[in-house]
Amino acid sequence: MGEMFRTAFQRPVTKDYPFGAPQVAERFRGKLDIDPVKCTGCGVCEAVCPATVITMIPVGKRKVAGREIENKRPVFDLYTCISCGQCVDDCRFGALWLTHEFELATTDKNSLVMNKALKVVV
Amino acid sequence: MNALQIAEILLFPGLTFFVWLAFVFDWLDRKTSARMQGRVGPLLAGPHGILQPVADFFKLTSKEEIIPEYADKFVFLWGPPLFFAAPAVGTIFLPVAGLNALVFDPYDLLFILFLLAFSTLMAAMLGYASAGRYSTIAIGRLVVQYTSFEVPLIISIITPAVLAGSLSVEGIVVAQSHYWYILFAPISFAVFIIATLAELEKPPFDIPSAKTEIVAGWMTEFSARSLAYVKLTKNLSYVFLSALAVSLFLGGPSGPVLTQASTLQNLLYLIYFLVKLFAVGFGIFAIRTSLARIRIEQAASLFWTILTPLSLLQLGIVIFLR
Amino acid sequence: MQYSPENMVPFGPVHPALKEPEYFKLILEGEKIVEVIPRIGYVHRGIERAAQDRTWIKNVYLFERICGICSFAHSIAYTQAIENLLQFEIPRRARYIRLIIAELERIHSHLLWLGLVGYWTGFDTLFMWIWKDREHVLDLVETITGNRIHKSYSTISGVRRDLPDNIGEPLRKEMKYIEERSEYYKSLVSSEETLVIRTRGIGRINQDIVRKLCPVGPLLRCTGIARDVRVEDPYAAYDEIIPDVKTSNDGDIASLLLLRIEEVKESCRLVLEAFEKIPSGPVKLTAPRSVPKGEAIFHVEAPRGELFYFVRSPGGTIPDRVKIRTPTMANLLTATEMLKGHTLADVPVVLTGMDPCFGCMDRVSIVELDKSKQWAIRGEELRQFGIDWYKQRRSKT
Amino acid sequence: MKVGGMISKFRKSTVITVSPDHAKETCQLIVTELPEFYHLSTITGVDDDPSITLYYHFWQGGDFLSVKTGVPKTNPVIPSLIDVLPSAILYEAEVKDLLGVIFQGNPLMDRRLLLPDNYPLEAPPPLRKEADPEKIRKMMELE
Repeated sequence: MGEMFRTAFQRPVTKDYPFGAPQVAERFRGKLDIDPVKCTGCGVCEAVCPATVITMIPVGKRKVAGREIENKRPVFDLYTCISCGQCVDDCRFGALWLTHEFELATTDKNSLVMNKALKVVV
Repeated sequence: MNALQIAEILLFPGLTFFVWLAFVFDWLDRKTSARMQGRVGPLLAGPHGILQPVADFFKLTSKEEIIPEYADKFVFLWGPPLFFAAPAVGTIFLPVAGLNALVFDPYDLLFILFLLAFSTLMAAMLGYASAGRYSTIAIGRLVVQYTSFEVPLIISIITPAVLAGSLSVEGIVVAQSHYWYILFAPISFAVFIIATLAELEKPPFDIPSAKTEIVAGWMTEFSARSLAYVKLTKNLSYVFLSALAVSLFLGGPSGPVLTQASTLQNLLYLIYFLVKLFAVGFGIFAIRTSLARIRIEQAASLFWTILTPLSLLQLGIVIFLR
Repeated sequence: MQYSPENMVPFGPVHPALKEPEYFKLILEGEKIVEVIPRIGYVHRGIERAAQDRTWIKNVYLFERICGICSFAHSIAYTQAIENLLQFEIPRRARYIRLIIAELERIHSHLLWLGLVGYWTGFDTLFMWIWKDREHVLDLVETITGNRIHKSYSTISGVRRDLPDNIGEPLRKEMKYIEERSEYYKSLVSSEETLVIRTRGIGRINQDIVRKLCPVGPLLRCTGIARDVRVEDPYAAYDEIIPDVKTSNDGDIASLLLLRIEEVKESCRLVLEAFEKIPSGPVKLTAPRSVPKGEAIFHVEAPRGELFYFVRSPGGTIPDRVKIRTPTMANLLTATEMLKGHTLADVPVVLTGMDPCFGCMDRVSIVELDKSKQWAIRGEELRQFGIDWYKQRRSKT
Repeated sequence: MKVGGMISKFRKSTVITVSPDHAKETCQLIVTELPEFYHLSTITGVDDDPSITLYYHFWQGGDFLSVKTGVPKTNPVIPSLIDVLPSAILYEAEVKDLLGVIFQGNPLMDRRLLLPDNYPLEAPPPLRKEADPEKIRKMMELE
């Protein structure tokens, strides 16, 4: 009973999130982001992603040692992304990271498709 | 019955005043129990969420009413307004603004007892009419609980009547003008409060509407309009019973009166009445948030083995004292 | 009591008292429960079949999503089973970090359960308070692993990231706070009269039921058998930081309550001790993509009991078979045993007694044992049956 | 071991490979003969094409004891362990549903288990190698 009155006069713990700022931890894993310049199109992230979010899209041709090689860049369908960060760990060039943004509700699905990487090369 | 009396019954100290009080009580109940649990409670409808119960009521009445196939149509439709009538009629006998109630009748205490029994009967009728499996089980529990708490309730109501020597609420209030009956009969005040908890199905006695076992108990099948009425009636009987406790044990609106002017006097009486009412209300909120729900046979044994002899003992003392 | 549709009360599958869909057919005699037939399988997602077309790394994220409450237990059980196959020795610091996060998860899971018991006995205030305190642990876990529930923190060769360096001070503060609160709840649970009469002597089980039905975790320990995977088959860093196993011996819900609060306090001590003794060094090695041929068994003490993993690898990057047996699966038969003889009001309380996590268990389930199929009973039939059932009983006695 | 069977030991778990008809006997020996309290963790079924291998895992203290038997895929039948270990009813029911092994004496054998009610009867049990999810999904749509 005593405890009840003590809690009654303390500040309630409910966070006023929709009105106040969202309190998120520093290491929070939110929406994926890519730096198109650093990305070399190696395709490791596509192989390792558990939710098959990433698909490599051919972007143009590149001459390496006389042979024509397809140049590929990743496209992320963040609709199915589970923010696990495995691609971030396995990307040798540090082109991927997870932001703190988590408000991903949208009315159309393809607004979540991120093809930033394609734009740079073409 | 001139226009003023009708206006008094319908408007100020009568129906609308108590319905408004019912909404305020519901808001207070939700707000304080939320604060005690570290939550914030209703916040958005109106300043500090005070209009939340009103918003709930009107939202419910606008929803579509679903009547179960096996339900007894007539009782299901006309039950809730009747159920609402029980505490609404009871409020007329309680003196609120001024020492005399709206309707004076030497034996109105007996009528109030009938009203209490009537509201539980109506609850049983409604639950049984909705013919759901959960409501039939809930009715069994409701009747067991009612029969167990009714005897101590009646005894604890009779003690102030014996003290005041009259069977009318107004008579009791007048007799308490210089010392309240709670000093003489504290046990029956406690028994009365516990019995009101059981009548209103508040924890620890919310067994008939135990949401974790039998969904919403006898209220499971109610939807829009009837659910709104049933909820309002529960809040109204909450106010009615605490007002009854105030008039029987805490001397109703009586209190030190400074001036002779009757309107100012009535205002003062009103303020005393409201202060005591909210005090009793807070007491019940505190008890409600701090106890778990006990099982039906434990509730029955609690009432029969502990509360009934206690209130009989109290009645004996009062008769001896008198 | 021959099963007949008249006196059968359905409890579930979607019922406000149960957080996950499960369905118990209760055969009642009046209000007393005579027979319980669980029928579950409503959240079965075929995870074992799905695991067979994903690589080893992808499975880590699949298995931690089996259960929302004990997700880290699943991931360390799986990763350690593979490390067994790889004959890998992961760095000591990683094993300490795994212990810390596992114990934090045990605290959060037990607090969740304690709050639920309060909720199911109608004691909402206890539910609100306990879940308020649980937030402290969840925030702590979020600062360390980045996510409150799906920690995705352990991988095949250790832990993905090191502890944040300024974690020491908040960790000690929160652990002390949780210890204080569990001390308060211990006194509250044994003194609060209305709670005691709802939990003491309910759902009593004894040693021979346990030996027959093999439950695991707190349900086993509350009958006096001190059996804990962390002590008997130490994994992670439990060989250096020994938890002492709590038991009580009267096997009812009240003893389960106290047992779990003791375990919360024990976990707080373990976390602090592990944090003091944590060695420095790397937290992760580079793991090969493919696992050599072989099979491995690994079990872990999840908050609800022994979580069992059997992994068989054909020697490639895709597993051949992963068998998961979750603690709720083992406890379910004991729970139905506990239910017998109690009234309908006790059903939710006893059901929470075993702390069911149907998300976990529902990869497999049992079906109802009775024979007759569909039933449609109306309120009156049930009432009518009850009346003449009592009349006939009264005439007999 | 009195029962003819090959014992192989690796790391902390010993595996006793036995023929199907000795399986029940071995489990009975483990539970009754050996002094410590052996706890049946679970029964695992694996589909290795010609036959379905079953493992009965027993846990005691630090190590594991698994009884391994193979059941021919053509008629996968094996006596049930219910009378020795009542808790086996759960695990046998699971293996029956996912792999189609029939355990004689287990009351759950004739009931549809964890698979959804509209899982086609003629479709092979899901964990079998020949069960291809696309085909089954098409079958389910037809029903």
